[in-house]
Amino acid sequence: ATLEDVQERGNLNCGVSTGLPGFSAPNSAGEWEGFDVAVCRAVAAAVLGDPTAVEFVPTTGQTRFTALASGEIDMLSRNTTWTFSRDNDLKFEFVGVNYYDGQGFLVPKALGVTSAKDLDGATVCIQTGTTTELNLADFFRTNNMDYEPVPIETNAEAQQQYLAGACDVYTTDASGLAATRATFETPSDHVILPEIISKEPLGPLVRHGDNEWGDIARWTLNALIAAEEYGITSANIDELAEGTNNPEINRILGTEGNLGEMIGLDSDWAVRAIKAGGNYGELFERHIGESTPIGLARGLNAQWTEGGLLYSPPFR
Amino acid sequence: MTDAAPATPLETQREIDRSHMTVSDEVAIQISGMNKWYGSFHVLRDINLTVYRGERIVICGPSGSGKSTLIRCLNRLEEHQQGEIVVDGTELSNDLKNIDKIRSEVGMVFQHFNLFPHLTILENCTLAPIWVRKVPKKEAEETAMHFLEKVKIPEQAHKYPGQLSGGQQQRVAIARSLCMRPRIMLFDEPTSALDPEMIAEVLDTMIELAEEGMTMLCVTHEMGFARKVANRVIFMDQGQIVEQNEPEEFFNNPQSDRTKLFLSQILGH
Amino acid sequence: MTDAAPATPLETQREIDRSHMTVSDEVAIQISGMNKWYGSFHVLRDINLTVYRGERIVICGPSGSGKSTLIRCLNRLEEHQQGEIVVDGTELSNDLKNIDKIRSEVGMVFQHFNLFPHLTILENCTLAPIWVRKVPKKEAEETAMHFLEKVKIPEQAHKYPGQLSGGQQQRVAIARSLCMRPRIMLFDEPTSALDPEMIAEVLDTMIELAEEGMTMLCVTHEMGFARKVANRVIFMDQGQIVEQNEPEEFFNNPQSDRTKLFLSQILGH
Amino acid sequence: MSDTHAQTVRFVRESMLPEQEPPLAESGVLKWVRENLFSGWLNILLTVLSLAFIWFVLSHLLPWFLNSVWSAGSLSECREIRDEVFGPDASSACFAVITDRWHQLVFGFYPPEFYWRPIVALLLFLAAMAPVLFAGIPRKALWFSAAAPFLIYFVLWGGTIWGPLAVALGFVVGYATFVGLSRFNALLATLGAIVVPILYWLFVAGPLAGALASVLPIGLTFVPSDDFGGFQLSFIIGMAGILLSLPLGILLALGRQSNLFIINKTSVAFIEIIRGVPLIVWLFTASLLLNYFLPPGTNFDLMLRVIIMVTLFASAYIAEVVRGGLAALPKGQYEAADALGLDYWRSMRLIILPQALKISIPGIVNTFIGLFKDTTLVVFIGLLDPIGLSNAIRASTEWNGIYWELFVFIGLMFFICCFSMSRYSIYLENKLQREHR
Amino acid sequence: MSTLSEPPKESFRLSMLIYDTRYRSLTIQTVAMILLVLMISWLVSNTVQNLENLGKDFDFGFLGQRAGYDINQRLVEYTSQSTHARAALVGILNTILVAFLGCALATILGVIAGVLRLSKNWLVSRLMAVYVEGFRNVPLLLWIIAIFALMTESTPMPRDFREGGDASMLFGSIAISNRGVYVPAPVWGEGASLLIGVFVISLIAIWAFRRYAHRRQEATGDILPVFRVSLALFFIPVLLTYFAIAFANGRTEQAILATGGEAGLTLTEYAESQESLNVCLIPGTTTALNLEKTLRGADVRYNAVPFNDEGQALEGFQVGDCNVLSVPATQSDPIIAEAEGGFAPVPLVETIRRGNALEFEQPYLGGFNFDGGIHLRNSLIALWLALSLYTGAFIAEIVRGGILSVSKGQTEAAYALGLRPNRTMNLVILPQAMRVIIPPLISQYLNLTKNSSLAIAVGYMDVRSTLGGITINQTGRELEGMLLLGLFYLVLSLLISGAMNFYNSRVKLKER
Ligand SMILES: Nc1ncnc2c1ncn2[C@@H]1O[C@H](COP(=O)(O)OP(=O)(O)OP(=O)(O)O)[C@@H](O)[C@H]1O
Ligand SMILES: Nc1ncnc2c1ncn2[C@@H]1O[C@H](COP(=O)(O)OP(=O)(O)OP(=O)(O)O)[C@@H](O)[C@H]1O
Ligand SMILES: NC(=O)CC[C@H](N)C(=O)O
Ligand SMILES: [Mg+2]
Ligand SMILES: [Mg+2]
Repeated sequence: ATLEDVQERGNLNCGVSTGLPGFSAPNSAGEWEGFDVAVCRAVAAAVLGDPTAVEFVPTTGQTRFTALASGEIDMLSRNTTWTFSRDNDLKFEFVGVNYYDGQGFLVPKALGVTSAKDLDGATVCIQTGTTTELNLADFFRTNNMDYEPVPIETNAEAQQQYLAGACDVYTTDASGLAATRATFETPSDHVILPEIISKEPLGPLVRHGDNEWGDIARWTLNALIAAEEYGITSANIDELAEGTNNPEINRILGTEGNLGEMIGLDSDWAVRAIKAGGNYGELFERHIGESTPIGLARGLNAQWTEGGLLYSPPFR
Repeated sequence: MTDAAPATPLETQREIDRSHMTVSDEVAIQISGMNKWYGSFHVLRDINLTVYRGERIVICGPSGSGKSTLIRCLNRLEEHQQGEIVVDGTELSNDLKNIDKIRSEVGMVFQHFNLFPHLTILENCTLAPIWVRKVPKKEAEETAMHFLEKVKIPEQAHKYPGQLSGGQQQRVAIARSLCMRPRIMLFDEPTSALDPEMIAEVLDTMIELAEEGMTMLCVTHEMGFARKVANRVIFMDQGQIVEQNEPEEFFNNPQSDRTKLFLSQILGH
Repeated sequence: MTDAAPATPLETQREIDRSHMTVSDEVAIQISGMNKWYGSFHVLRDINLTVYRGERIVICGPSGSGKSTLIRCLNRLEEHQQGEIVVDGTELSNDLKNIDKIRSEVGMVFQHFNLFPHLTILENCTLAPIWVRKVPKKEAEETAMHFLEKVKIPEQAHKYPGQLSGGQQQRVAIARSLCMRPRIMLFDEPTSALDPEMIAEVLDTMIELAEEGMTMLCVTHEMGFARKVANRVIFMDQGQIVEQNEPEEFFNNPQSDRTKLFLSQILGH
Repeated sequence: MSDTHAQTVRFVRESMLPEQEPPLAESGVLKWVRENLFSGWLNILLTVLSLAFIWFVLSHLLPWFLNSVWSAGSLSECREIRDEVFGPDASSACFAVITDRWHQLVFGFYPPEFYWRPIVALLLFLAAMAPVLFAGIPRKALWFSAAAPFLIYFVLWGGTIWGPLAVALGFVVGYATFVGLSRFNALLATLGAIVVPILYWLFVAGPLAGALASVLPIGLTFVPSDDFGGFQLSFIIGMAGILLSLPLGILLALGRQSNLFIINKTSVAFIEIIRGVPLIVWLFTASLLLNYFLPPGTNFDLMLRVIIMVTLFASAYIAEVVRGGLAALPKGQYEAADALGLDYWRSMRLIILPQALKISIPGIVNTFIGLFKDTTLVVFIGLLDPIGLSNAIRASTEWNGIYWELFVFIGLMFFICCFSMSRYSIYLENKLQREHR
Repeated sequence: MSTLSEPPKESFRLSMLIYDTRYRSLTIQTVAMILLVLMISWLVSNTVQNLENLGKDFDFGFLGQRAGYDINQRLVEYTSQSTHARAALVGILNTILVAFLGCALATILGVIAGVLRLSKNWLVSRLMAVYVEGFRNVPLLLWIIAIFALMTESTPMPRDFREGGDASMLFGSIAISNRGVYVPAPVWGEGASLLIGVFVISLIAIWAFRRYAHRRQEATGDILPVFRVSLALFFIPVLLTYFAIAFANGRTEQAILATGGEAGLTLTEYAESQESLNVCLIPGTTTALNLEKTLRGADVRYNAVPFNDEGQALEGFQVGDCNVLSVPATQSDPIIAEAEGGFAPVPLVETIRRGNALEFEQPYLGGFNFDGGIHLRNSLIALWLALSLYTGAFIAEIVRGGILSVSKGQTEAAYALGLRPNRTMNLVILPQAMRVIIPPLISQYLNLTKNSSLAIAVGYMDVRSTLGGITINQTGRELEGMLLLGLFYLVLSLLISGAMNFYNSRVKLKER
């Protein structure tokens, strides 16, 4: 089983994007960081006790699924959309959603385009092997418009092609667009069109068939979300882990009950996971939130208590 | 090319010492009813030949008559299809053990020497004793030096074949065979790739061997050599043994017309 | 290599028929004050030579003396820098038309034959007549067969050069030149790449040509040939013509010391 | 001989003429220029065109090169410096990216305190190839070549030394089996030499290494594969490919020469299939499919899988090169070996292969050059070779937008390596030709 | 001579399996076979086991499913509704296209560079040496990326071609932009079949003339100027026909009919008077081409309503599908005359040319991009150029080697026979050099074909990107997909090397 393999190996093989600012990118010291990366680190911390015990495998839109299916990676945390066929035909298990997203279009302001409906005949940069590629085909076909796809392997290349003017439009998940735009020299020269043409719930996934492992990933993610809900932060976690009078918090942090045991880990697995980078909110703020150059608003990704969609099942 | 006997310097050589050149009753090679085909080409036809230990046989005949093939059958470089060859009491069959045994007892010297160019002369000579006979290296080298002295080129031992003249190379080839201490030596036109001068060197060596009583089968057109050394000359044509006789008789009084014609050609220069 | 005249089989050949070998007054080649340099190396120095129609000139001299260069200047395979060469009334200059004209009237036979390996013997012989002389193919083939018969290998006409022996190849090369019906033939050591047997074949062919009165310049060290056929022998050294004379005189009574030395060497075998 | 021409002047030169200088037009610079650049209108045209082309290229490239900035922390800093020094519109290269990141381009993310390890590995590799590449070195050194892969592995990855030792021991076991059994029978020995080590590796090697490591922990700091990158990665993959594919390639070549139907056809099929499909497809196979073919649960890292694939790939090419060498040997060598009573493996090892390999060296070097260049393809399966690293560097905010400087640097490095190797192989070829004359 | 007694007939012993040369090879092969089968079954059983663990099966059914993605360059009909098999076919054709183009250009470059490298011109030969060594010693991938980058970074965007932009089209009809090169597309008009017929006939005539020339040379020895006559035959009849047809039908200009307006309006005025301009036309004809050109020239916005033939177009015009139509004068007068009811077409001031037998559709700036013409995408061009330049460098060495392999003696012998330099080249040097050149040349073709899979670096949609990329990714059928992909390349390679072996055995020099 994957859990044993990981524990025996002593590190977690985690598939991430080849480079999407804020989500996953190596810094100048060669360390991977970002919002998706943080999920991997949390899982590693929960399973192995060491958030750095992760081997990051950069994958492209095209290689990610085979990497996961072939066992090269233990989990994939790479802004991947949860779809029916990926779940059932490709035989993967999405363990949750860490970012609710939708597909958008990025265009230069100079083009004077204000709506995606004006894009008839445009040249569109698109990452191959993604849902966005399929959505794009459907969008233009149903709106009876023509376009010229420029298939591209990675976000970095897409950015370069887009900036060089080899395509008029760049389309991918709106979060990806925002992240990409943030690194431009003059982000204000580019706009993200108002239309969001699809639902893109992005989340980590594992292979079908190993439910224990899937559960660990799922509940690690849930622990991060729940931690935010209950106000557990990396700052106060040590204090809270001493015990509180909120039984839910206690169960999460392992001071009460034996949830850890139930998923085959020890009792303070969630403490480690949360400590690795903080709770969901902290991660969001640090990597992609409004204070970062990427500047994404919480929007749909706010807690359900704040009108968002984040809703962790109860730890009970 | 250089089959003109008078051109070789044998005439001027010292008298041959025939004292050791005795022929025993023991059979060294026994070929009976042997036939061989290349595809559908019948290259050797009904060969019967008995060679006694100590015999020195010269085989001659026109080009393509199967001389080389016959010689090569004797150590199984070629396979025969019919009949039987017994070398030194061992029958040549498909049995690998027998083949190995015979090969290590039959030495062969090729027209083109076939020395191993990447090994020194000494290594050429010690290779087979070390790996086949499993002789200790030191001993093998001593033997090798012994035979190199015999062929009169001990000073070349540490050179590579490429640095030697043709005649010297052929003498090394002979020494290499001798190092396996074979009981029978086969020579396939050992001198025909050489200049006249070098021919003399090699023939001298062969004569010495003959004097020591080695069983020898030699394909050659050096009639001087045949006259001096052989105790039987075999004439082949079209894959058959046409005539065999003692050298004097053979040269002076050939029986078959074919032989007469052949002799007239090669002695006619 | 085979400059040992006695070794060639010319001795035993039939008497040479010199009846046709007349020399006319007409000038075939006129070289005056010719100099040639390779870079700054002065290979040919002040060459003056007149060849009359029907003359058979043998050029000899030590290696590197410029014999080949001289011959090759005559059909402009090499360019000369000073002096004047008139072949068959046409001066050799940079004028392409003159060069073409001269080349189609001067045949050349090379030491290494230089047959075209991708063409059959017949095609080798008809190539130039068809493309240069614009002879109909059929006629060209007839001529070719005629000359192939003359050099005694008509049966090889449909083989490829690679399938022929050296002597046969050289004879094809001669036939190929003859097919252009040249008025002058140049031979550059045509036999020195051959075995003694094959040399005989080729020399026979050349002698036949000479008997028919062809103007020939031949670089060769076959002194037998020179004696029998040539009516002038030219000796070159260091790019200069050192001595020229009738063969008998030349061999028996050389004037210059240089010549004496050279003759003593090549006849000394 | 009455027909001798009347005018035939007997001529004797009494004194030899001195050598003269050639006429003026025939020497010196003038002649060179005339002959090499301006002979004939076509030549003049070509010269003019070439000059125009060279001028065009240089006029674009030279300012860029000459105005280059060598030290800056980011592209924008570079631009500032350019604006200051050369003026805002000057075309200027920003080689500061190289000075800033060269260690990444060369060593990837390998820990800087261990940079000596890849260097030692390279030296080990060179030492191991020496007996193969230089004919002059004693054949005994080949033993070192055989040991080198394990040493190199140990130096590069670190960890306990017992792992590679235990694996290496497998070959010793195989050889021992071969020697032991060949007293009984050569065929049995060959078979044993194949089967026993496999059993050993499957069942004994792992526990053995573990046990030894716990008893005697000798080793270097372990460096995981994903720290490997840059030219170091290209070199490792290329070197491993060549070093490991040599024995396999030789076996395949022998198989292809063999007249045993099944062995021959298997070798041919293997070689043709490998050579018929692009390397990139094989690399994808390595990264996507190799795990399908291995027992469930096996998982070893991508780099190792790539090395395996590249080794198989290179072995097919090496096999063809070696086959050429084998075919070039005269038949007499085989016959002489037979006549001396050497068996197949001995005649191959002692007589045929030493000679055939020597002839094949230029081909092997060329294969290596090709392989080395092809290592850049691993970028497509997510390994960080120089090109992959250049992408990563461009993805960082400091160097976003830089382009040509990285390409120029990478291209130049490859050029230097490949060009010198190809010169060596040409030198070898010429030498071989001279020797074979 | 003494005879030996017959040795006892050997019966079969087990040890003969090993020691008897007859059985030994059988034994070895059986053992090898067993090992091989064991190995293969081990691999297969692992695969089966792994697939089972993943809950996958081995099934090619995915090829029939809807692909769902678009491909920009398609040589056959394909939409996102087509199947994965179709997408694979599109990819295969793209691979073959770039391989073919690459081989052609690489050969040209290689031959030129190889010959020039032997040039006596020092400068040129040095320059070629730099080219050859530069490309041979730097990875192909780097060249592909660099050339692609050069094309996207240093060529103008389509919008730079607009007025005020700083780019302009080459010869007014070729646009080199960072999205690719747009070249005029041929459009066959009336009389095209005649033109093509004439062209075919002149090809036949060239062939016949060459035969005749050959015969005549054999018979009389005369050498006819084959090259010049062929050249003339190739161009002159076609050009004559072209102008003749142009004279016959291109001269007549035809009216533009419009409904709902008054006679005597210009296009612009008419357009202003109408809500929208709907134009009936038959796409792919020169008439439509010229009509659109006129419309664009007048700077009016219009919608094109496509029809299949003139009858339908007329009908559509009559029922009001469109309000503008252009037909030949012979038809337009009756239409106007026979118009009845509310249908009242009038001719506008402008007229259009009906067009020549062959016209070229120029690329023009549309909304975002160029429209019309043929679009050669950057990905194709970059891949094509890089493959050709890289392989060309290798071919140059092969060509140089081939020519050098023909000894100087051959040239000298030919000269000595009086052959001119160009004939010497054709009759003596080239035939020999070709034998040396062709085998390695074909293996270079093979390499180029395989290297075309580097299309991945520039996003060219070859078979690796469609079948081996997106399809695998969307369906998760990596085993099946890679297998098909490998098989495709293998078959292609075997075909090419089969051709090579065939050629080799044909032209081998005969030797003793
Ligand atoms: N491997 C072979 N396959 C087919 N035919 C062969 C083979 N080897 C030799 N032959 C033919 O067998 C015949 C006998 O050849 P062999 O070499 O024994 O002749 P030989 O008497 O040694 O002639 P030579 O004096 O020329 O060496 C020749 O006609 C030859 O063409
Ligand atoms: N292409 C060349 N460039 C420079 N020097 C040359 C060239 N060809 C020949 N030589 C030199 O010119 C001299 C005369 O050469 P040539 O071939 O004419 O001599 P030869 O008399 O024919 O000698 P041999 O008997 O060896 O053929 C020699 O010293 C030779 O080295
Ligand atoms: N752009 C991407 O790399 C991901 C796109 C999209 N979310 C997908 O899963 O297919
Ligand atoms: Mg023979
Ligand atoms: Mg000469």
